[in-house]
Amino acid sequence: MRYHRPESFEDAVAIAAGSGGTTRFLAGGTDVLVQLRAGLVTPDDLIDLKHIPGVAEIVRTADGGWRIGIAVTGAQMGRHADLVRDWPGVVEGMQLVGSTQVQGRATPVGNLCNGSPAADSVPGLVAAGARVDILGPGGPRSLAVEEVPTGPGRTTLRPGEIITAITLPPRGAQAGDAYLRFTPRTEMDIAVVGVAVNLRLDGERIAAARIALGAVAPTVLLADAAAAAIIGTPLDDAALTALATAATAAANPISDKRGTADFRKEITGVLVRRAARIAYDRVQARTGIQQGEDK
Amino acid sequence: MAKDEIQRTYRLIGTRPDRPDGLDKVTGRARYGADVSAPGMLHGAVLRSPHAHARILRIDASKALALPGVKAVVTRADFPTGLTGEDWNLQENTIAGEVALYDGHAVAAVAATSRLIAQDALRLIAVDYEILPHVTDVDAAMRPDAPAIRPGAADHSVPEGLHPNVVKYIDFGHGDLEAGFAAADLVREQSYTTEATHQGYIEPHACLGQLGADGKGEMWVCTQGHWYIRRMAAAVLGIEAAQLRVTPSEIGGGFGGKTTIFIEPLALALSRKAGGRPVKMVMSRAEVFRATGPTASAAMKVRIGMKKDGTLTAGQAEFRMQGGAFPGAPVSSALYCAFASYAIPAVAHVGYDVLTNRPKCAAYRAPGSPMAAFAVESLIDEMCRELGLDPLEVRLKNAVREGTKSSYGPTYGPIGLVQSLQAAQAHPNLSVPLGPNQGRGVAAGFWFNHGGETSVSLAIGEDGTVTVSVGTPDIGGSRASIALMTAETLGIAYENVRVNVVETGALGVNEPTHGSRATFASGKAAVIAARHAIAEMCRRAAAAWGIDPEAVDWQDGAAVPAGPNAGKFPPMPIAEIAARMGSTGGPISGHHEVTAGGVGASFGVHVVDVEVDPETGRTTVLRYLVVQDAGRAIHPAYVEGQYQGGAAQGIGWALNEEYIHDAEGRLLNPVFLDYRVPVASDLPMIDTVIVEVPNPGHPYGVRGVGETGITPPLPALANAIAAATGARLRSLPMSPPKVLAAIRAQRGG
Amino acid sequence: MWSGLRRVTDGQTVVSVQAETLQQMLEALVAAHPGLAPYIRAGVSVSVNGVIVTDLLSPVDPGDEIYLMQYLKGG
Amino acid sequence: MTRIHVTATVNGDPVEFLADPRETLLDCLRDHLGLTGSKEGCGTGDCGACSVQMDGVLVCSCLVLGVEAEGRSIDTIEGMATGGDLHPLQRKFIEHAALQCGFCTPGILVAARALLDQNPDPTEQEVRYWLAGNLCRCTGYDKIIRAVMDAAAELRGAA
Repeated sequence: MRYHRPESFEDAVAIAAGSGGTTRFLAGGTDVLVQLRAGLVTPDDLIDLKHIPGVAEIVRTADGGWRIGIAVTGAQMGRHADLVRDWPGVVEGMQLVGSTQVQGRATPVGNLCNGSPAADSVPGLVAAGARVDILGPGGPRSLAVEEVPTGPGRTTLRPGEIITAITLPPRGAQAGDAYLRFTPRTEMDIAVVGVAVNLRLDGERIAAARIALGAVAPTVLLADAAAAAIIGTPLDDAALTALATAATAAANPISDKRGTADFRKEITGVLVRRAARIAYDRVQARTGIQQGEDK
Repeated sequence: MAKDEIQRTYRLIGTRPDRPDGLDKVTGRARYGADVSAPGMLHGAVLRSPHAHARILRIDASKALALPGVKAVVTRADFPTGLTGEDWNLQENTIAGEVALYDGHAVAAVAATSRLIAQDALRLIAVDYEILPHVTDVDAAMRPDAPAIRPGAADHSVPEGLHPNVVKYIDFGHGDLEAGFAAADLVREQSYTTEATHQGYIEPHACLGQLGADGKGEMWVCTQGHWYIRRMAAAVLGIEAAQLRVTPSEIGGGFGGKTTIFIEPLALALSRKAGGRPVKMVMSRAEVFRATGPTASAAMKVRIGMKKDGTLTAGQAEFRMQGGAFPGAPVSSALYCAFASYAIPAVAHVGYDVLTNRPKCAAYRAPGSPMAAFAVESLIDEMCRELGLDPLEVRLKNAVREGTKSSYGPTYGPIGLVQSLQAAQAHPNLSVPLGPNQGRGVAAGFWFNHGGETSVSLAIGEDGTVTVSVGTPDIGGSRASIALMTAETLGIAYENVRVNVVETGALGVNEPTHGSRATFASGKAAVIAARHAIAEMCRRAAAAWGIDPEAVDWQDGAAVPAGPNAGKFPPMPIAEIAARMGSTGGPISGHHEVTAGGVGASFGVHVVDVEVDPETGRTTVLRYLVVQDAGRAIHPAYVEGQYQGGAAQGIGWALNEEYIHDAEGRLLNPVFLDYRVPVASDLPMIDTVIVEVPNPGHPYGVRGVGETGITPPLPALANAIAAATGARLRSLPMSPPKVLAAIRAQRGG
Repeated sequence: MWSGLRRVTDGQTVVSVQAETLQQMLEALVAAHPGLAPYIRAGVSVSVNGVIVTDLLSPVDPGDEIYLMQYLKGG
Repeated sequence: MTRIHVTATVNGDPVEFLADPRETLLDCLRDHLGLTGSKEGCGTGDCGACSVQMDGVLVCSCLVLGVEAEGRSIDTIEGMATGGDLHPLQRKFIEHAALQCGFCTPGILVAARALLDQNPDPTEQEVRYWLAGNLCRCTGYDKIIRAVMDAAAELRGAA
């Protein structure tokens, strides 16, 4: 296995193109190294992207959104007060990936490219409408995050293509997001179910919503019907029930060593209600509007 | 030693000094199994069967041997034939013969100049397998259509007509069962199952082995018992035990799983074949889960008769347990423990040890007892609930005491179950109010403890400080407790005693640190060895004073005249005697070798409060109380540590830990990610109460405390979840999906 | 005597033999009921008046309650 | 398999070693630099026994390649005491009997120091969640948490 430390994305692409064997890109490495040790993959060329200028930066974009470098770790995101204020759901999803030690290395880009439907950072990014900038032999292009994974361990990235950054749209007013996952233990488990909810309110009513479900389909699932169920409502009990029904219907889980299909369907409904509540309350807290009755 | 001689207060015993090995462990200097290297060292790696059951047709290692850096490859052909009984089982488990018996069974091993080359070489060994039908579930393994794993392995105890996978059978009991059940107001029978779990020690097995053509060998290994390693490895390799010297490293946890051999004979065989170069072998975590010794899984049927007032009238238990592809499931110890806490006029026990295509089980902390407790303590709780009785009161009413005939036969000496139940009742946790979806569960637990073959030697240094050599590796602080007992007996400072765990060449035979015996047996032998040294020191003083040795006593670390008429001599402290010992006859030491008797059982009672999320089935442990009889706590902090550690393992076993196999019999979760041991954020602080009912069989009243702590958590949590949700779970682990399904079924949802 | 041994002791769970030490007692038991031999060979724990005795040469007194159990070690 | 020359700083000392690209930082610390205080319990980032700080960030050294350490500053358990003086955490672990077998202790001590570096007054839950990636099978965590909070109090007192 040859180890490379390119100083630019162009060099990285060139090395990958010229490899002739299997290649792996290295950001945090918390998935790649585990697969390396288990003998699941031994790349001929391992291309470490962490020495490319700017990859470790979190930058406010001109339109008020965010540009997150591919070597930005969960720990960094958690310490970035402005990013947390705008996108608490995106950050809390990333921070659930592994232990404190893993947080010191793991990156959302790596989490996305690993292609696991249970990746904790991906539902939040999908619900937020995040996009990724890509560079490859065919030049630069951009995709919505939900367009990247195609199934367990597989993505739409073409051979030699690299994700160069993740961009989050401007947060805008009266908006809030949240991520919840179910695991048997309080930490260190892979999500049995993950749910991200991103809301925009108009007063008490939900003006816009995006809901993404993790670990209940071959990829993270954008549940449009579930979102539609709560648009125009003040997220009252009827709306929450409709939300849960729609989300459970959208879920298409398998049974595996971490949970049965029935259990995942049922938990999807439970978590989507709770996550929606949290997102809704976060908007209220941000905009200072106190709800009359206890929700 | 008569009971009344056990003093109430001591100078050192019961205090909490720093443990002697603390500095090395907090600075990273302590050397564990994988921390040692040697000149010319090779690295070993093992090729393991990917199949649960397969005949090995052919092994071709030619490509591997051709890889630069590879120095040796061994297969079963490199091992002697003709072994029988457990020696044959050990050899067969160390490396497969004609048939690979479980996913992970060692088939070949390689030694190379680097770990990476050894790993690469494994991929170049070609093995032709003929896949055979397999079975992993205990009840499936007993059905007529089940594949026979080793026809003819059944021993003399197995009656006719049972499947060849049933290799051991036991039944025992006493009293009139029919009359007992007839006298009961309520008779209930239920079935319970527990899945196999792993000890989960964080240190993977590791050793550095060297064996020359002259048959002389050296081994550095993390183990609970280096004499067992010596005996077993010598038998498997066909060399003489005395020629193999085994040095124990610091051990990174064992809990019974490091009392036997796995990779050790492979390292020695590779070394011999590589011209005597030392070979280091370190298991990966996946190898630890697939190919070491998890405990058995159990299918249990229990029937109990109880009167309206809670009096138990009859108990019947049938345990079916699989301990992997070899005899050895802890069936008899489970059955002995089943009703051991209660005085029941009529009991009957039946047990089956069954073979499956799983790794050879090893001991895991009170082997068998947690499973038995899960079944019996759950059923008693169900019946208390049905009769509206207080579970602690019912246990108190039936609790065994001194003089009670035990369910497994012998009559109890002094024991502390009643005192433990009373201490639990009096604990503040019992009066904490419970909120919605919360419940409290109680359970009792028991373990016999063990004496075992023990050798200790003690030497007085020229400066009067004392060296104690023991053969029981120190996992939970036993060097500190043995130093405390030795210093107390000699009347000297704790800091003046150094306890060393020495290798097999330096001491007589010792059994491993198992059966909660280290502080009990090594401690008892150290005290007797100290007394021998004291007798010799008194003789030296008597000779110096020209009086009869009988007229000399030992007090506060010095020889003193026994009484006024013995003569007016100032005390002769140990330092003074030691300084002159060279010219008064020679070095002074004491030693004691014994198969330790006088073992005192340890009873415990746990109380746990949980909250169950009714929408997800997840159980959160709110409060956990351990009450257990230690006889006498030598170093209370490390007794508490055993209570807390046992409870934590029990909580993991009850809620989330299990071996999960796929349809092909392969282990699906051989990593800590999916083999879910409790993490720091899963647990509350664990409250402890040390009950002290002295064990007359030990000079300071010690009872082993290492194992009882793991037995009550399984039923206590089941009882707490039932109290919180009304749903009774009878199979472990009580993971969220199973708890949620039970809540739904119970509410007709 | 655990009840499972009934099969080899003509149905008795209590057997009386003449012996001064535990070792002699075990030998006498096997002499009286040869079917016991494999069990004894497999290793037994002998409890005398509730305490496991490991030295089979120790004497046996008429009043002793002696109980044979399968050999136990622990984890 | 050509090995790569790596220069780094470990516990304040400059070091050099040759690393195969497949070797982890943990392998290099233990096999090339003789620093065996960091332990391998799992090799997959699930147990924390290999915890070190790299440029001040708490990481699992089994999830970092040796070659990635080029130019970095690594702090391991062996650097926690200054000369003969133990760090308060090391002292409190002995005092509270917050270790039994001791195999997880180096990783937990390094992780706990990283916690106290950024949170001098953690609550019990904050300590428990920070240490969730450091598995211990012997103690049930109780005395470990108490020792960390006691050390934090001492450090605050001294501060």
